[in-house]
Amino acid sequence: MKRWILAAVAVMASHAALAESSSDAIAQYRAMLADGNPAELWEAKGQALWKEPRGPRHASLERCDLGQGPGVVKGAFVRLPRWFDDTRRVQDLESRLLTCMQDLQGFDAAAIAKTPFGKGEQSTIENLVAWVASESQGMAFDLPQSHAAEKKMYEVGRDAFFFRAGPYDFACASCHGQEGKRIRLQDLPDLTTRKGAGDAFGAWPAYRVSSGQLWSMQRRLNDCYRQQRFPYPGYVSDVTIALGVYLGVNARGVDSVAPGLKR
Amino acid sequence: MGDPMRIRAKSSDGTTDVRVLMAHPMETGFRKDSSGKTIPPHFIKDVKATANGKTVLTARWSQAISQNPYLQFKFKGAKPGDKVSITWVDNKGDTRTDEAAIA
Amino acid sequence: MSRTVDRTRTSLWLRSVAASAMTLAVALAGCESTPGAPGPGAATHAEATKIIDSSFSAHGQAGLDRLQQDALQKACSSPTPPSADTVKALEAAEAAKIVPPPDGRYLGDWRAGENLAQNGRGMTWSDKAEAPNGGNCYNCHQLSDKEISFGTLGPSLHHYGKGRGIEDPTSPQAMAIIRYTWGKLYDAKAGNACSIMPRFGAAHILTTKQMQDIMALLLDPNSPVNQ
Amino acid sequence: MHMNRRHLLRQGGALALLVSCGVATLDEALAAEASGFDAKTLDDALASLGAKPADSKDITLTSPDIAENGAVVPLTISSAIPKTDTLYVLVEKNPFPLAASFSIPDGTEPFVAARVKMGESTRVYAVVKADGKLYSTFKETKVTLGGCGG
Repeated sequence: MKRWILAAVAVMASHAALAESSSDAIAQYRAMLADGNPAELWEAKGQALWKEPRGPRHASLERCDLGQGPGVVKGAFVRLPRWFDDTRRVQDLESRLLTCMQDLQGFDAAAIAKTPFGKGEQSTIENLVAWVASESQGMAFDLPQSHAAEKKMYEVGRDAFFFRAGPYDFACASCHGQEGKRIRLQDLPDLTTRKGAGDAFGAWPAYRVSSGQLWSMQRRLNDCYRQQRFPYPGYVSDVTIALGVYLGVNARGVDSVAPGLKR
Repeated sequence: MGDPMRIRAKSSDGTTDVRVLMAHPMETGFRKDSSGKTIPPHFIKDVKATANGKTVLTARWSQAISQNPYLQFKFKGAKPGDKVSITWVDNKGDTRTDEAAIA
Repeated sequence: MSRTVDRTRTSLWLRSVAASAMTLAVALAGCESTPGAPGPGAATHAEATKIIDSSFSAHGQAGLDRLQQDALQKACSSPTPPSADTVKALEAAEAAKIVPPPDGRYLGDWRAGENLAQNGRGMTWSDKAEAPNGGNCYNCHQLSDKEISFGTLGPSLHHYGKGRGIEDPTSPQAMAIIRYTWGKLYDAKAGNACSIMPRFGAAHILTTKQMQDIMALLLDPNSPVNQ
Repeated sequence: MHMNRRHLLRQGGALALLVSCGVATLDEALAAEASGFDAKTLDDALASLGAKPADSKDITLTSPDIAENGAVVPLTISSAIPKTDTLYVLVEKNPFPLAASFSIPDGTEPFVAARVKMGESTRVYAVVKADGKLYSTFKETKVTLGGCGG
């Protein structure tokens, strides 16, 4: 009996060692990629697109208010999603960019929201989010929670985070509610903690080496729901914004590294 | 034509460290699209770097270089303010040249 | 944040509990008296449900019906586990769903099982509805030690059969482990109500044959899991 | 005529010999070097470079032990061999093993960092040409299946 237990402990220890060495190797791999994140290519385009007169009104986005006043980009990313008086909504970065593209440039926001990721004006948004995020790199997340609607969205986001449904019974929390776990070799941040939420929320938008694409936070959440076997979350729908508030508020005080580099 | 490259060139102790990101699909020709049709190869074949009119690196690539290629190299003989120029040519004959001042 | 929260939430749950789960509903009502952990307010919870319902659309094989929670999903949608009584009732209801293989064969082909274990596809809106689903096993478990890319959400299953002393999985002595394993695969919630493991049989994710193949992967002495 | 000869050279693979015998000019040899990119096996690709490279400890090849994704595998190559003028990267199990060549003029360090694709776990070879001779080293990288696989 005792020998059996010892053997079992030995087996468990070797599993742990293997898991650790694989994780170390992945960390080494990521470190080798850390310099020269192709997201920079999106940032450069985003910066140019911000200033370029575009759309039916042939206007730039330079008067766009991302929450810090018209045209202020620095620091905007780490304070979103937040409440906006003009739209009377809590909006995340992408939702707010849509508002600006509609109000300033004359684009049809609903049509852009329906456009598949990576196509048409959606690719414009990918460039813009890369640039806007890069302008807050190294700044700590500091989402406002003073407006009642912001508080409510946090609660809704938490509810959505734990909401289990679908044929696999998955919630966000199924994979992101414990510390130190992995899917395959990918570490799963515990999004209920400050560090975990910071690591995750603070790394998107990110360049994905597997697809060679830049994924926005909306696209990240969309693919989470796909893998949760849920139906399709609408682009900038309230559930995605509520989750953004939940993650962003949980990540308070953590420095943003976005745009990140992901598998 | 393609999108602009990102070139960072930094000089220290007489050596210039150059890091380049190029926007290119680097399509292998082995992949299929969603309708099952093979996507034709489309990749950068030749890269040339010059500084002060002198070639400092040439490269020949296959489709095995990753999408949105990254390249780093180091050379001597340039000083801050000098320009580094990078040109790529792909298998379809498209080309792009960008330059950056050495920091 | 108050204790009345849970009562309201429970009544919300009850409203949509299917008739077939009436016995469960009675058991769930029991948790009205158990103190709830701090959670979103009742108004927020109703709001959240409304927001979730209005945020999604049907896409591919993923219809809106997937947002309709069953009693178990509802009870397990909170950072705090349901009460012991609720857990017991839920587990009993799930245990009743477990169906042994109709042909009496528990073990199939471990090679097919390994392929299933590696396959993470199935039932997303981008998967073809008629395509067979994968087992998703390596996403969460170590199985063969030859595969270094394995998840850790579930326990390691390396040496699953060997470690349980299974030398001949067809022997009568092996039957208890075999049935237990089949049950775990068929409906993991029967033994752990809020387990994060999908109900592969009860939710019709895998076919009987696919489950037999995964059983062989776990229990066949020749399977890479037991090397 | 010219085309045919070039074609012949491609088929031949023994460029160094042809050049040294004066049958081919260096220019032609360099043009035909492109054929190395068409080689389908490591041996053919190495042969196209001219000769079998000698193992060398003076080449440093870094690559990750495990790549989270085969689409992007970061590599650095540097050579301490005097008169290094070309660096080659070969990925053994790729459909076309020769991935890149870098010509290093005087004044440029025999060093490059780049990123390559790997279809599966494989050895990567770094080959260095110095003073007309070839040297090589290799490293194994495991390519894993990442994510949920869906």
